Amino acid sequence: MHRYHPVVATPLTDVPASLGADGVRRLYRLMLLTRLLDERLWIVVRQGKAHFVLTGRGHEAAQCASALAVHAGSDWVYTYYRSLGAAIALGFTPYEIFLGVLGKAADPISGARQLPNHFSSRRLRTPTVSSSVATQIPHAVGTAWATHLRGEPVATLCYFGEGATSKGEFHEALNVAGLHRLPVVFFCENNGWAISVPLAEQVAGGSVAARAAGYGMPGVLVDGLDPLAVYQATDEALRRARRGDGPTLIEATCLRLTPHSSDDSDAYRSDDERAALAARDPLPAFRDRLLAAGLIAPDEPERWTDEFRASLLADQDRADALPPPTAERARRWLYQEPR
Amino acid sequence: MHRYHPVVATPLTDVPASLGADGVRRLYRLMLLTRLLDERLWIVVRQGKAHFVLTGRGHEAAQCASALAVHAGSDWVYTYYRSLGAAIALGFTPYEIFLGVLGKAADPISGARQLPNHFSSRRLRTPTVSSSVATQIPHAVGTAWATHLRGEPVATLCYFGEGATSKGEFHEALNVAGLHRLPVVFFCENNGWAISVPLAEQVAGGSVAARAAGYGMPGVLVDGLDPLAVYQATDEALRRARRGDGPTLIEATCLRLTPHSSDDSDAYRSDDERAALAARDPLPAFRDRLLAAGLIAPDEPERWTDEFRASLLADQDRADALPPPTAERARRWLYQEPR
Amino acid sequence: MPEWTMLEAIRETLRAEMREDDSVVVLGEDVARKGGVFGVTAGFLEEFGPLRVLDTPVAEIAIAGMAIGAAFAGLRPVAEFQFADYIHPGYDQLVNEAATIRWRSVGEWGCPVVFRAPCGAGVFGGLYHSQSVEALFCHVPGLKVVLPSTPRDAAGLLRAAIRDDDPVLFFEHKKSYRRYREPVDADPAPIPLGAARIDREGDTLTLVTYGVGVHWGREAADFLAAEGITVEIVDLRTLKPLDTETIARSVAKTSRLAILHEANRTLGVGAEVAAFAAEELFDSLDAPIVRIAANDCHLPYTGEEERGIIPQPADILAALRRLARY
Amino acid sequence: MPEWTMLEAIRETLRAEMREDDSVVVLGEDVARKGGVFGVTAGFLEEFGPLRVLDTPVAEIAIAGMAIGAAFAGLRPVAEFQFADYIHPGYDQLVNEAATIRWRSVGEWGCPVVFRAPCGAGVFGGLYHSQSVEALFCHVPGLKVVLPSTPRDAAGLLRAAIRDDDPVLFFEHKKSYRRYREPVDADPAPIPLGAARIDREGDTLTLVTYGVGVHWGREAADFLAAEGITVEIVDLRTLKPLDTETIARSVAKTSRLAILHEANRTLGVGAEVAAFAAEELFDSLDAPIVRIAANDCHLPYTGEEERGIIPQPADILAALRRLARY
Ligand SMILES: Cc1ncc(C[n+]2csc(CCOP(=O)(O)OP(=O)(O)O)c2C)c(N)n1
Ligand SMILES: Cc1ncc(C[n+]2csc(CCOP(=O)(O)OP(=O)(O)O)c2C)c(N)n1
Ligand SMILES: [Mg+2]
Ligand SMILES: [Mg+2]
Repeated sequence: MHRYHPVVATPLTDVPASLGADGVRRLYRLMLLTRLLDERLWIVVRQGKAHFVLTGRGHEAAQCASALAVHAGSDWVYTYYRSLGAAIALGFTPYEIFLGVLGKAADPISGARQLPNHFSSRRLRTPTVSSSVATQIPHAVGTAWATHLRGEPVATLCYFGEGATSKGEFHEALNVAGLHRLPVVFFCENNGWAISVPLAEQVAGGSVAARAAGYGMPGVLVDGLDPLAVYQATDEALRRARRGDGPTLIEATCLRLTPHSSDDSDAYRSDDERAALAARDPLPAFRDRLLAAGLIAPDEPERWTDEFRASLLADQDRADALPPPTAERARRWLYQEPR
Repeated sequence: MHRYHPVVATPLTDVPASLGADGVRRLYRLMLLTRLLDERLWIVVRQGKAHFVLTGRGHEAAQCASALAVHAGSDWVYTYYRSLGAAIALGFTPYEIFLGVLGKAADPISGARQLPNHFSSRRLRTPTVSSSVATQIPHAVGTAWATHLRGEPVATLCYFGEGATSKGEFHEALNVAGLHRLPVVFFCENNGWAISVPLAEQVAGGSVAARAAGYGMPGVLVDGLDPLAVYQATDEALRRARRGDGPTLIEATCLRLTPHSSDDSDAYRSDDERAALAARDPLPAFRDRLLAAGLIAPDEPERWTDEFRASLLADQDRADALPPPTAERARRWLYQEPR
Repeated sequence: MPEWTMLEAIRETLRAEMREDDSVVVLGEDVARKGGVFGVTAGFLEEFGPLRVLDTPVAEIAIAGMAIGAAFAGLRPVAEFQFADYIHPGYDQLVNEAATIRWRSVGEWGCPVVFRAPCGAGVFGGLYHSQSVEALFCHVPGLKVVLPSTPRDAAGLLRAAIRDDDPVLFFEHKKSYRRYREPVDADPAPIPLGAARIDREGDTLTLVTYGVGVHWGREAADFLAAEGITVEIVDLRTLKPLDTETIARSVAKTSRLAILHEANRTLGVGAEVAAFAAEELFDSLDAPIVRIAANDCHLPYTGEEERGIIPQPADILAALRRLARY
Repeated sequence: MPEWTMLEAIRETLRAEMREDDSVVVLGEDVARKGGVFGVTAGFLEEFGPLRVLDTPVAEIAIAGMAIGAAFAGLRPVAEFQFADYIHPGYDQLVNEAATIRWRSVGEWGCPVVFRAPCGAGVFGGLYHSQSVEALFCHVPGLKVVLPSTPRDAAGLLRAAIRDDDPVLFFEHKKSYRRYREPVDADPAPIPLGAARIDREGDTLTLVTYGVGVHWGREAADFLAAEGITVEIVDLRTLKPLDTETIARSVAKTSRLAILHEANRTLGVGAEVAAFAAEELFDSLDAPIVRIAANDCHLPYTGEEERGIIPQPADILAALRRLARY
């Protein structure tokens, strides 16, 4: 029986070899870009230019770092609606995301049919996901079955929140993955809340990672605010999967620094609670570690911020100039179309 | 975190006080009656007098002993289609069971609407169960919620097979029970097979009881061929539940000594496998223990067998004389009827 | 009499039932702390406590299954699916369990549960916050299906649903929640399930509809009145059982039948209404039956594309005019 | 040409597809070691190995969901639900996932999965081994629904379903499995999904039906022929999309329409056929449409009580006679 084990924070002197100093800088830049995009998207909604947004503020470390461990385009990835940082790290562009948020026909993800940020890309082997919580978990296991059957040395990474672990889908899928030692990594972003329901009323026993033992697979608890620890845990799990050593369940503790979505009041959390979360924001923490270690120059964070802000505004404008879908398009692709 | 712990076989010198020597004799008689009824039902099908039967041969120890720990009529019990022994121990009569198997209108369980042995009795607080595997597990949790809410000192006992643990229902239900420490005992009869699928392809990790830890509740592994160990484990768990100390998951290892049902060929198991199971039959083993301990007299097993056989034949004949339901009855009780 | 929106009428009726009867309880995702995503149960946690207002995990099988099990033990649960789109994971508990309990126990057990779910489109919700799923339950014996259109009806129907001894699916169109206020009896008489209501009288044609369709129908009828076409609107209110008598009476008068709903056309509730009429009212019909319904498609995030699927005012007018002039 | 029962035709066609195309795989409960509870996949484990013929745990969400995920990765899974009655736990994966994948990804992803399930009554199976659930999927855009009645059709339709790029629900009536043998091409031409078949020609009336209803219809037609009533039987074969053209052509000829199915009447497939006819064929109809279907009820263990629900030969004859003489 496997016991779950926590991953200890990685000191910066010990940067994972497969990441390297350049990788660490890249990781920070991805997190920063994600954060700035996230903030921009909420502004867009507040300005009435979009109906809805849901982002991963406070999840950037967990999302960007884990996605960097993916062999993008070779490994398979199932995201969920909160996976903005993973998407950016995998290779979705802010421009593409604006197209969805602004409801443009040219949105390559869903043609603005889905709510924003329901990622999908054939090129990135990121199959389309729905809003129905946890439905992608059995999909991931099916994909892992397919690649295993064909003997391909690739892994499938599947993201979801801790609320999703309460669903039957989670259980049925992990059981099959455990039974057949399928090459899949389950990555739970535990932000302590499923809309208004806190962890204590969501996960009996209190630990997602501990559930792994019951499925005969390793469970890993990792500090989802520490990008390097997340990278290491995910990298190891993906390697295990790729070399045929079976599935892993990773639980990364994150913060939800925004309301659940732009439709949510967040009234069930107090200002004090929110302030306490903000104080633990993974972004400045990582920046300061990198500055202290001399991995980024003192002026870089601000310079990058300005650059990203400018490019995001340009992306937004470029996207905004495009037309929405037409009523005539509505029934296209209900079924396969003649090719 | 709770670890699951195996219950060790109870020596006969150490009969559980709440059972007592009389209780032990009664337990054996219930197991014997169940077995003889079981055998009779298969004959009835073979003779073409009934269409279908599914029984619990090899589960008698687990079923009768656990059900004896129930405060029948006060505790709530959810059975499943294999629960013949539990039903007999709770107070269903062979006559009632013949009425269902023979498809008689007077069948008090379902008016012969359900397949046989889908137990239901308001008097015995045994709600009707369906054939859809595991659906009763969330029901049991809902019932425990209701009794908890009303502050009643009663427990809910819920039976199911190890195949049922693969269903989302199992997971969603245990999670809620663990979260709210509801007064419910989950009793899994692990006979190693779900129709043709063996445990090794059903339960990742190999242990049902070990899953309990993930839900923050005690998991108990008990030898389901040892009636006294089963009684003790169930009695303890029900007492915990009744006094408000939360849920328990019990896994009792059983044998499936018959095909899955009268519709199953059992061709996926070899004669050798079947012979090995038959050699572990809990019934003669318990009889011999009781004889050795002097708790039953040498002539009693045979005498009881003859008595039961005779009464079962009489029950069968009495049931067989009654009419089937009529076509006119078909749509009654689809909805509440005027009272 | 208070003036309530439909949302308020539902909230206050539910609250009144919980005050009156201890066995009425509420469970679902975010129903307690948050008071539901639409605020239907706002304030309930404070008044009735966390055991009678249960925030569940994200687990629709458990929501439906626990409600059923609690009903076995004598409660009258009102279970909420956060959106009708998320009822599907609980489908087995509704179809194989709730619907069959009384019948399979020859009347010994029942399932007095109300399963509530906000439904319907027009809110930029995409394909998982827009669905109309009511027809998926009307084929299933043992269930009842309700979908009110007005604050008053919502109050009376919810009261009846909670007091009903059988499982009732109670759908609430999100676009009806705050459409308007009207005076509602704070102690409303239960409206019998299975009774349609003539929303307005007319002679030219019968428009059978429900939910948001009633409001669309009213707008169309206002328009057509000026053209001398008077539309009799039948608000079904209950979709199962269907009030075929009221439909028959209206068609006997008008000889023309149109059916309108937001849900998809194919095997939508309109199919059953049309089939009933084609069987039983054939001789009264002077014109082909007309179904006005969604164009058999999922629903998108953008309003532009959604208009290609859901019946638009102009479509409704054109269809009704054609029917009137047939 | 081999003579096959419908069960054999399904088995051999599935086997042939697996031989021809490595990406065709099978998963479900008891499909490997046992070869399925009806033996549809008997011998497959030995031929194709445990990875292409996967015995799953008792887990319908996983069965449906894994099939979808495997299809994302390029397989063409044939997923088995052991009985149609046990499809409901997987309903969300079918309705919210399989049905929406192509549309929600504007064509980038597809879901080429066949979901097989034995269905139907008459086998003393009680309410959980008797259901006809096909109508519950016909309201859902993005799905296709097939229900063959003959060995030959089963072969050609299954082949088309496996080769189809979209999700197909493929129901197999248990009472058709071994009803009779007929010569079946071992390399059958795919039968296009959405094409009905005139099972027999007639002039008096059109009987639209499918599955076991075709056999009931044939018996009734034989009987009525002696009375000078000739019945044109339209075997729908595919229930979604519906072949309305074939229906229209037949009704244009006969002017009388009856619909027959074992499934429950209310919002059964017959409702859609009737509604279509009442809208589009109104002027050709000389008589009310007649639906012959189950009496909106669950199905019991005993044959006696079942007869009170499912259309009996006498009921069918009486209804068709009435229609012929209207
Ligand atoms: C099946 C289903 N039920 C309910 C919902 C409504 N809903 C959307 S997000 C959410 C909470 C999910 O929480 P979690 O999995 O922790 O993810 P987080 O949003 O916190 O990242 C709920 C209940 C849904 N989308 N799908
Ligand atoms: C939801 C559902 N899926 C499939 C079936 C078919 N089925 C009946 S019994 C069974 C195996 C159950 O095995 P287990 O839970 O171990 O119980 P056992 O029969 O071994 O006591 C299956 C798959 C069913 N009844 N319900
Ligand atoms: Mg969360
Ligand atoms: Mg078993």
